[in-house]
Amino acid sequence: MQILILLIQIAILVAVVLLHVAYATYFERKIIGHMQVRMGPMLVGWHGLLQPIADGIKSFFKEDIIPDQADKSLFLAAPIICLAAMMVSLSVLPFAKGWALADINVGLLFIFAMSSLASYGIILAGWASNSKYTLLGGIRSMAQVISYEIAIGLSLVGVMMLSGTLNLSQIVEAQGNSFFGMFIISQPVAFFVFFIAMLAETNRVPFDLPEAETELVSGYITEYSGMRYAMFFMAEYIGMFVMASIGVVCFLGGWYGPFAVPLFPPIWFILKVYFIMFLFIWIRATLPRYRYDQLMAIGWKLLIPLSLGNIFITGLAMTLAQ
Amino acid sequence: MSRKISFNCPVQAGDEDRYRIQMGPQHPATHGVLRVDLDLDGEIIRKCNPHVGYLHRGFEKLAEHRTYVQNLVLTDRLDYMAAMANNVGYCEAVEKLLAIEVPQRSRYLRTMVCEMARLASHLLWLATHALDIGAMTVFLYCFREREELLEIFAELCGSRLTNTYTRLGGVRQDVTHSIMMKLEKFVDSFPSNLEEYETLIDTNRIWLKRTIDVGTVGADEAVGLCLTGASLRGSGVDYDIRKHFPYAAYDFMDFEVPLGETGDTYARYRCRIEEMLQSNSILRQCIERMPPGPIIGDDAPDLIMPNKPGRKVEVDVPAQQSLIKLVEDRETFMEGDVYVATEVPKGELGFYFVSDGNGTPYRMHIRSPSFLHISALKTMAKGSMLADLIAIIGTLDVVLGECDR
Amino acid sequence: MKIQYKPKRDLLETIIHLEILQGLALTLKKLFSKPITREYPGEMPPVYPGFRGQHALVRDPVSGTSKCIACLRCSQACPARCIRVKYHIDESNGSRIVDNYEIEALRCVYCGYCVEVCPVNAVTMTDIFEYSSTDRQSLHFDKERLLENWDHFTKSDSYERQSYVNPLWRPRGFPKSRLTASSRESVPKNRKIEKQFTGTKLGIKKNNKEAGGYNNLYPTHGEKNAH
Amino acid sequence: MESTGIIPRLEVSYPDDVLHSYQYCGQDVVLTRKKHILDICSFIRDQCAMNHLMFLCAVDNSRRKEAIGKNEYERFEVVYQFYSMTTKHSIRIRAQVPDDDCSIESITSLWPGADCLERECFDLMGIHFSSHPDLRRILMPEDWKGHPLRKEYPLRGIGEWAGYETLKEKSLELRTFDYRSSQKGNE
Repeated sequence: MQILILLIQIAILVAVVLLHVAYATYFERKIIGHMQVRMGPMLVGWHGLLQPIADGIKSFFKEDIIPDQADKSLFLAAPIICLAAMMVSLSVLPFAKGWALADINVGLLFIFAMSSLASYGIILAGWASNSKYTLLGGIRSMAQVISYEIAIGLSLVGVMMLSGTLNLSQIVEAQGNSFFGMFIISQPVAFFVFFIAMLAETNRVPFDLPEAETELVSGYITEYSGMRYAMFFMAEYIGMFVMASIGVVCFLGGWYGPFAVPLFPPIWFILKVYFIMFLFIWIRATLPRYRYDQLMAIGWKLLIPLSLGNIFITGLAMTLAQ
Repeated sequence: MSRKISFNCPVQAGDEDRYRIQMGPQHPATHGVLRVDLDLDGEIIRKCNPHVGYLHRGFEKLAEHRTYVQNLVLTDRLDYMAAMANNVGYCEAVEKLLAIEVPQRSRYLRTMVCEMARLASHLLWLATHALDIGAMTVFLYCFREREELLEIFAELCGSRLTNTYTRLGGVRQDVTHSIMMKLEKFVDSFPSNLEEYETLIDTNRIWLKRTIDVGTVGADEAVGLCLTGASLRGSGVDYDIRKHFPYAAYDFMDFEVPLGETGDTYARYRCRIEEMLQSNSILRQCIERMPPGPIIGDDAPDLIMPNKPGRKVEVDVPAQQSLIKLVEDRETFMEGDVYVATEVPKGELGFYFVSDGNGTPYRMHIRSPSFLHISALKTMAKGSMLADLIAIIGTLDVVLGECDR
Repeated sequence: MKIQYKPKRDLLETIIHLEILQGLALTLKKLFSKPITREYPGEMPPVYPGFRGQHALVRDPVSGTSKCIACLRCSQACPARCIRVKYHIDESNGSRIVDNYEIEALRCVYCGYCVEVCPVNAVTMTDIFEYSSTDRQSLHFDKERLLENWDHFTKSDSYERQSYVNPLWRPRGFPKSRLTASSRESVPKNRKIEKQFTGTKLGIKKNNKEAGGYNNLYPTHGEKNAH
Repeated sequence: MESTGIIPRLEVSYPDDVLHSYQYCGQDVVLTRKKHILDICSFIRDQCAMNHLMFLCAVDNSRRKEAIGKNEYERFEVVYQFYSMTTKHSIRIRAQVPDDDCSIESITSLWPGADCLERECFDLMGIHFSSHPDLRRILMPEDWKGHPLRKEYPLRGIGEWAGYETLKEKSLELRTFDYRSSQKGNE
């Protein structure tokens, strides 16, 4: 019985998240469109509201082209690895008090592990397509993920020190109900580092080098089409969602808000997540793209020292406070 | 991965660890059908070999078989971003060869459309350059402005891109008040719109990092590479044909030539932005000083150009019978050769004509700036990174239609 | 003139990412501005008089067929050589009778020379620009097809029946002496004619708000001589 | 562009090479032999401060009335236009290249930018530039036959490009994947 309930919960979560992905693309297109004084999708449905569904149907029925020279099994597996890893990391997110599928003690570590696993999908996609641009995109992605994984991990060490746990729900509880309890107040540098590394981790502008369409055509997804392309797309948006959720959980006080909403407790959580996702889109509409070596330089020369310094100062402050 | 893959770039001995990429001819950042063969060491370009010719339409050969007026439409298709400027360049050259007088009003009109074309072209350059570097929003903001200019073109001559506006001896249509009102509105609002783009990219740290010290050419090197236009002026060489060989009404215009210093991508970017402001002020002067008078000279040749009798003209069979009747004998053509250069948005567009007294040019050579700029790519891209190559192609502002002719 | 660089950022501005915040502010401001999109199939772009669109052969209201006299000026002036006129000579009076008039729209460069040189205003370019096709044959216009184009064009709103003047027959400001014979006469007498724009009359901001528009775009040479 | 005084200096320095000089439309033109063209160009660049190579092209004189019957004209000529950005003078050199020895020295050592211009001349007119580092076809396909800008080359070409047939075969072969033809197959 418990398993059945869990399965239903999983099904609901997956359905909701997939719907979220569909409409996240819609909102991204609309918001970027209006920021660029155009309209975005307008034709399918009222103001293009059914556009994501149309896109989904289209990519589902599109021909799945496999390049002749590609490594078939890996080529087919790569998007699935990518999507599965991202989906799994959803399970530990606490949407509200007790609203987590698996409230495990190493939640934060689990998410990092999964997001690194997702980058395997990207690397394999780049390699298995057997195309020059995809390989370059895969290599870029690998280097980027490795260097920014360190930065993102180090930036959260301060949070772990303050809350004393890796369990996501307990991190939220440690911040408490008040505005000043949020770790963004006590850890601004860590949040800054986390935010930038988050952009890089999810391959968003200005760090979208693996799929820079003007240099590498589309990077690792150049050879993909149809549903497999859509899977990468979904993985990217779920990745954005997961990263934004970690940001909310670790820095913005999770599901706590100015007042509690009785029937639907995750409302604050979702609002905060969408605020961060709006930031993602907003930044995409504004900034140019970094170069590969500059990206590396920022990761290693700026973010990692900053987060190390932040850990040091946090530790010092905690020792002094005791 | 057991199957052997054959790439059509043979690998030389000692170069086995180089990564070879054929960038283009279908690539989003090569602005058309440029192909660049790259030897990469990691992401650093060791050898860069541009290939052109995918858009070669043989204009020089075609021009030898068509009359001077008919060749005018070919120039629309050279630099299709600024067809007006090409039309003016062609007409200035032919008028010098055939000694045709141009009335003052049409000189002003030519200056006006030239500068509008410059603005349209530079806006497109800024748009694509920014898009190449990743700033997508600038792209669409620039198109907003460019659209206004193209609408004015459409109202002025009935076509947005391939204008065929000038005529030997003048221009084709006069402006109206409504066109000038639109233009004035554009001129008034343009500097503030330009500031918007600058807010987005001009001091942006990412933009600076991507452009400063990228694709640097020194002044002497740039002259040696035959760069012209803003690509040359970014290196600090004061060479603008509008000042050196004034044509149309540039004599009467009051403008300055912006010069860079460093010769990198950022300097060229700044040069073009300043040029846009100068163009804007030229447009304002044109509006204010537009003289009255006829728009086409009295000795301008007719559309059906005179051919000397007895010369066979390649026309279709039914047309041939009546040809002799329509052909008038006119002794305006002289034998000789002339080279006239004009400053189009991309650089120096020159037409070299050899005339042997016929109604058609004996030889027409088009000195297109993009062609020379692409050959400079080889030198400029060496040692930079793959992403820089995109920025360099963008900053050279090449149009393949002009390059391949 | 040396180019002007913007001043360098100081340390504080670097730390708070001032220029990036400015850019973000601009895009946020634009988020609430009115889009400039023209939703094309629903909303047509403006087509100005003199637009060089699809060709048409003018249907003569008297004879019901083309006015073409097969002088072949158009096929000579055509830079793309896409016009073919087939005709035979009527033995009785020596006049030419047009058998077929073909324009290959795929080769055409839309320069409008054929319209300009036509001495009887027989061929014209219409405002219609939506005529793409999936096969070549349907863009190879013959005489019947061109006459149909004319019928289609005259049904559209932009057409003025009284004179069917396409301004390319009579380019604005073109000297009268250089126009072909029938183009000189094709503008009706009651048409308002706009004064030539000159910069010395700097009244364009206030006085001519209502000027412009379709009716008064064609100054004639005679009008211009009044200056 | 007034007279620059360069022509007399050229005539003094290279008396054997300068054939003829004239002015047309205010532009100075010098006809030279091709033998010492590199020296002449470096003289113009270094001694006369003409640093800008405006253009370089080749002309086929075979049907030119002016050229026929005058022995100072050869079949081809390579035209150089130089300009001095400092003194604002320009000069045009027309180096005569005979039909039987269709080659001339390259000036890429003086102007690296002349590289692609010379390649273009080679491609379209068939003039061989000796000591050019990388003389290949540039605008036409590598395996193209003939030089299109020569006067005897017909406007419509002398046949299809060599790779056309294989390309056509390939496209016909790939047509089976076409949406429409697969529809037709189903009917």
